[in-house]
Amino acid sequence: MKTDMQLLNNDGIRCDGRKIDELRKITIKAGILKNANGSAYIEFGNNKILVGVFGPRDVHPKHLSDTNTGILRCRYHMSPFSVTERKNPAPSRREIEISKVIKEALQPSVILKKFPRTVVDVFVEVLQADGGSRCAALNAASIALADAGIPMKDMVSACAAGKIADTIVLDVNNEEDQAGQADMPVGYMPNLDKITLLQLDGILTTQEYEKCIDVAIQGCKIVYEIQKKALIDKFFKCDIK
Amino acid sequence: MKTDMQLLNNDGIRCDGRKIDELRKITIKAGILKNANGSAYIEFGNNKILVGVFGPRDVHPKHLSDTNTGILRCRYHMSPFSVTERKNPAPSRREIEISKVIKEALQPSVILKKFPRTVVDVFVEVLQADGGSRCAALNAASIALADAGIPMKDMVSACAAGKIADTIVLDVNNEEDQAGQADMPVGYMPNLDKITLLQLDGILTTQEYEKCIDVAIQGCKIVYEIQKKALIDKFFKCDIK
Amino acid sequence: MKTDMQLLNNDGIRCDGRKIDELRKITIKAGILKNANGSAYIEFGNNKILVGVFGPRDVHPKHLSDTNTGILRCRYHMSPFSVTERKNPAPSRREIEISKVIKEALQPSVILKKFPRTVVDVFVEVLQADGGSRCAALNAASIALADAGIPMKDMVSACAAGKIADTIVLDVNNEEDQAGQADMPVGYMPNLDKITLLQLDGILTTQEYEKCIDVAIQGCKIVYEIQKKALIDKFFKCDIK
Amino acid sequence: MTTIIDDLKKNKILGLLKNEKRIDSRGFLEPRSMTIDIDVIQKANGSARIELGNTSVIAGVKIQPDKPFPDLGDKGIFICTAEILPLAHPDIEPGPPGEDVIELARVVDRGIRETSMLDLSKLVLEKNKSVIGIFVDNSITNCDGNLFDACSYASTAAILSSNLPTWKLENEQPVLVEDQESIIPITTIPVSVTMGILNDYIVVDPNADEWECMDARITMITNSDGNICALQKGGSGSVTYDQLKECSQIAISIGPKIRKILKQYQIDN
Amino acid sequence: MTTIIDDLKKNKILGLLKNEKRIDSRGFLEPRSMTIDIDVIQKANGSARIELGNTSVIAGVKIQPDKPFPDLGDKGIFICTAEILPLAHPDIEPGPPGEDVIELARVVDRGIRETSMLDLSKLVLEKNKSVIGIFVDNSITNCDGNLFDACSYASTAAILSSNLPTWKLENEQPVLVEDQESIIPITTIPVSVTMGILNDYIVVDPNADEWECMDARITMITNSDGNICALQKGGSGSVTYDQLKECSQIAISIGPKIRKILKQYQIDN
Amino acid sequence: MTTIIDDLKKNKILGLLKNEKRIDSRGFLEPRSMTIDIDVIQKANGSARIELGNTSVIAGVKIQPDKPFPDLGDKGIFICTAEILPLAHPDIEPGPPGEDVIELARVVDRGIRETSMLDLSKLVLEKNKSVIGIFVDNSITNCDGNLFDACSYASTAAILSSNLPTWKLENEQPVLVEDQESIIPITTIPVSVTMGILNDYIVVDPNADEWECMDARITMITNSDGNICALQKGGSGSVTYDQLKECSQIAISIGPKIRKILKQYQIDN
Repeated sequence: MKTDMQLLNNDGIRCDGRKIDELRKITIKAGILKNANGSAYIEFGNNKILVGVFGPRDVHPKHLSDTNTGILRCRYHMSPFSVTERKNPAPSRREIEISKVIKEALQPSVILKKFPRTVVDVFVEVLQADGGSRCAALNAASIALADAGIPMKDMVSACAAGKIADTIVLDVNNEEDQAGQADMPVGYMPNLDKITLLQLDGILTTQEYEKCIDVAIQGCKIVYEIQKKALIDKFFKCDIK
Repeated sequence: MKTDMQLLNNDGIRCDGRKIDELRKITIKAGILKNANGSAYIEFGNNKILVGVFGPRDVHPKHLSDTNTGILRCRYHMSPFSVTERKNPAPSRREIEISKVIKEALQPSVILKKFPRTVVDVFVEVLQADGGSRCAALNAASIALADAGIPMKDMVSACAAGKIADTIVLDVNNEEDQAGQADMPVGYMPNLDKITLLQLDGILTTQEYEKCIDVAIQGCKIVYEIQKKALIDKFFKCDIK
Repeated sequence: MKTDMQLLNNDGIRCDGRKIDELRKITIKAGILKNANGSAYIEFGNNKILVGVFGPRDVHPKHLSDTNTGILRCRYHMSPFSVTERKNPAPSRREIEISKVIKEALQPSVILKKFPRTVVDVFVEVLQADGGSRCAALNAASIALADAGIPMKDMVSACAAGKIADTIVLDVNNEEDQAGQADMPVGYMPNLDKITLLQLDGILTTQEYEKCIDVAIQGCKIVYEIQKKALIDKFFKCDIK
Repeated sequence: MTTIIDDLKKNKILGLLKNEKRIDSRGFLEPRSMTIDIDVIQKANGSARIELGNTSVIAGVKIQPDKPFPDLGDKGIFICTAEILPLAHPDIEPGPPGEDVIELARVVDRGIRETSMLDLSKLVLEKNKSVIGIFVDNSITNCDGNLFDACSYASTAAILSSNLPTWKLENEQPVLVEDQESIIPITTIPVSVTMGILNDYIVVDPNADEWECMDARITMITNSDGNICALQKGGSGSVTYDQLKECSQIAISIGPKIRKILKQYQIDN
Repeated sequence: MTTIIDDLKKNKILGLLKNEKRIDSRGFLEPRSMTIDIDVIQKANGSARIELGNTSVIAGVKIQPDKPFPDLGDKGIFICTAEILPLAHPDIEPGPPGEDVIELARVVDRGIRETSMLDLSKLVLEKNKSVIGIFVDNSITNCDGNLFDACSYASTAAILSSNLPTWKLENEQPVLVEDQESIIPITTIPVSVTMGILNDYIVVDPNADEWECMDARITMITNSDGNICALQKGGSGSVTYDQLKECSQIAISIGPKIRKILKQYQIDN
Repeated sequence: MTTIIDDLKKNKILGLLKNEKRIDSRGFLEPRSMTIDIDVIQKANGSARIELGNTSVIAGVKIQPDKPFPDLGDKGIFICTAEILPLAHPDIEPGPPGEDVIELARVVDRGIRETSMLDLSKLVLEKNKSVIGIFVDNSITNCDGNLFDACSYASTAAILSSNLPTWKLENEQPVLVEDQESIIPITTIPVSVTMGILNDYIVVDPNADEWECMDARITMITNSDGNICALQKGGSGSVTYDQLKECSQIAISIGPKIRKILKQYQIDN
């Protein structure tokens, strides 16, 4: 951790050349896995994440099933080579927590009442991790659910805001997360104007807190446009097949 | 381990000020857990142990159930902060053995024939451990079973005897266990005059062995009076609610 | 590992005194375990291996069972004292792979179609390991299956060939495996003339590869005679009981 | 899986909320009454037992020398765990922690870590080689909702009341110096406030009945300066921007009251 | 779960006992016949195969340098394990040891440890840093009741027949000195005697049939001086003071006979 | 468990083979088309994504200092793993690897190890104390049969395209020397060829449909000299001596074509 790194220069330019309200480069492709019911691949800055969705399908073990509704499960997992120091393949406590947070961020968007006793499984694989991997994963997961034809109320779009050099910025990268002052990932349903994921590490005043949410939501709206394009590209491709 | 510690002085007084046939201070409270069917809290010297009982209730997994009788299960577990060196929360081999020994010490006292296919679960949590924690746990567990209304033939009362400075003493504490010559925990049904738990670590002649059991049984009888008082206190409290 | 060890001297004699086409000493006894449906004990060089077979019997957990046929399971396990450095009792990845390889080497020889929903369990315990323990285990397992009365198309006989000092030799021992150039374990059904196990570690030309298989098969045929004798001894013993 | 009983209870709770009442008669922004006892575990360096309504937790602090984490050789170690004891509730089964408990422990851990409550840079015996580790373990002995705040308060009180032993290095091995205890370096006192959102009503410190039927949960941890330092949304529902603003105002207004209680247990400098 | 067959067998066993007979015709205080072979595993430092009736066990001793336990830096390490191999009985499933096997291993371990059979203080290479570890692993190859005594005798014979290699420290690393074997420091020979209590009858060395229907079990380990050094009651029944006195007399009377057999396998000083 | 659908598909595949056709129209000895991309994971020291038909794998290479294995103090460490991601196929459940995946990883590992592709003796920082470890992890992202060859090619391409960082020892600790990358010491390029045997027909690179109904499987790894270096028979069927001869001829004839493709990704000396 280089504490003398300049995270923001006098011209308001960040360590990776972005402006304070600028997202990293985002590419999303839908429907790229052959065996999954739905899938998506996202590159979000240096994050590279693959998501596969299966279901609605039978639940194993059966006692987990619900006679009133379908259930959602999520596994967020990092490949051993995805981070600087090789990661042990067994799931860490951090991965288990993020799996739960992503599941709960997707739940408000899906309609599983019509599929009692079934499960929809969302499998997230982080092939390369950068700052904001849970937001990137959530964006891809929401696309993969749509690609699988799961009934949805809205897309979930996600983006972090944070605080570096006493300034609120959009989309915190890895260096900014390490050396910065705060990181706040946000998951957002753009049509319903509802927040489904919210976490914060770092210190913010009330004003900064409100601004952070606001900035993140603006970012989510930009992400949403990219998500829509990915879905359109996918279905357009299907038509011309 | 201070091997030069004087465990017994010329006046027959032990390192913690007790006489050779004197118990440590014992406090038992029954019915202190809100969600358990029965419960008890014991302070036995520096041991602080909480026991909760659930059942008779359905067995999971089902293949463990018995169509002829209810079964008893026991988990003896130590909190990480209960001992001098922080304990790993995962159950150790020692904890698994003590769980079994306590279960088998309680079994002769309970009548589960009338509850086929069910289980009674006894959960012991050692919040602070001193010498004799299995005896202390057993005393609290027997109270918790009674508090849960499980049909019983007798109470199980428990106390250790041991050998220090070539003398048989009642209720071995932690220092005496470490530096002494023998430790013999005994579980006893006072009305049936039967022994349900017996272990020994250390070297005893036949005469010492017999004396040790005898001394321990006398201790169990004193403990029994304290157990009875705890149950009476509980039911008296219930009446005035 | 002594790299200066002479694996083959000028007279074609190997480090343990054998000729290049000579097997180590092999002793097999069938039917030596009281509680198993079938069993065998083999000493193959310094390998000492015990095999017990149970079944056909019900499968637990049930979802593993097949309504069309009986299934075969195999566990290859090494006792902690079986190797020079004490082995952790938990199954290693190597043991799991060998379990699978032995199972697949036995499968072509057994006829389980008539026992749908059942399992035949083959438990291999390596009490002392030397080079070629999987071949030795396979020989004993095949005898144990026969001893259990499992219907079989043929015996499986096993033996390794390998390359040391640029020479193809039969039945590689531990020193030759460590310091030699190649080791090829072969499992073989002698009456059907079919190979059921084949692995290779080490470098061989095509000609050496073919010769290796050929030499190993010759070894298997010798082993087969010893296996037959073990079975006959067993059944003869049974008759005179 | 929801049962008819659950549905009835949920309807009752929501009906009451519409009439500005809670099922246990509290005000919406009123935490349950709390009792704290410290030094309940003498073998720990610090300990606290909390009862928050009927939720009860015992936290114990163990302080012992350890190796530093790689790349963090200039910092002591802080680790916080939680276990819901199977005696705490009939639904809890013994075994390794599930995702709920892992989340719980990590949120409590972050509340302490992100507020910088502990000055870990003062817990170094020799840089990159030997540091002091502070382990806070929460044993939950009765579950009645809102384990987040209960564990956070228990952990915080246990830390505040801990003595810090002294070690010196001899031949690179840490050796305890007897009878030389000092004070843990504390920079701020975190306060966790957990709010349940039920049909757009916000209630503080939800009990078990409310917990089961709430749509979402916001846990917000503030420091002594009234700033927000950690936050976690939970539950399968969503929240609005306005609700989040309201939550922060609630957390900031409740913080000082709880902090005043917790501060009583701090060992004097 | 007990079946009708079990009940019938139990009734038969108990009926025989009333007539002073055992199901396999032994006397009440008569252990089954025993065969011992040592040095059956050449790769181990010592080994023994025991057949006690139809119960059979192979114990292997591995001796190798190790780090001492914390706070026990002036003692070598002794660890004893047991595994019931799945080939030993149709009911045994592969997998990590259950509570029965853990208890078994710990009772056998304590019998050797509490008698101070091994003088662990003589197994130190450098205090607090490097000691010799003695690992005794029991592989149970056939189950016919009373694994306690079988594993105890197997472990004891394996230890008595072991050679102790020599290590010297070079640059703080233990290095094996070839061809310098000595004798393990033995102070006494423990003898385990396990008794089953069935309807107030006490029988020595219960076989599997008796094991299944006995009320309680007493395992008592005595040392060469005839003193009692370790003891474990097992089973879901209870015992009386008088039965315990009788058990100790039985264990002390049988001890020397078994000890004499085991002593044959001790390497001469 | 085989279903009627499985039986119909099997009959179809076998019927086609009789007419010298494969279900996906390939020749018997024709591997599926392959695409390789390297450097897909920038945080890895080397990486490759392979698509072999519809089977796809990403392999990443991590190179970092480690302790050597005991008794192998003069060699670096090489470890190869594989995980079938649950997104790769509906039948895959998350959890620790089963016997199929363990076999897969070990066969891929042996293909690289036994060909001596990596000169591990050149990866030693200080004998017996500090060496360089090369970890190759395969994440399988889509399953369509023959994971063996796919993982082998992915691992090989990832290794060939890796840079080797430089470490120096300071106070016995390895310290990374920035911007001093060299080339991994490569001695040969292994090529894995997996053949399915169905009703005595041999087909190269079986796809998932063929994989499910084949009798046996032969994976053969050859080195740059055209020698056979590792081999594994799998599956519940048997093979003949003549088939094994044929398999070796096929593996040796296909080897150079695949090797030529893989060699393109090797960093120049």
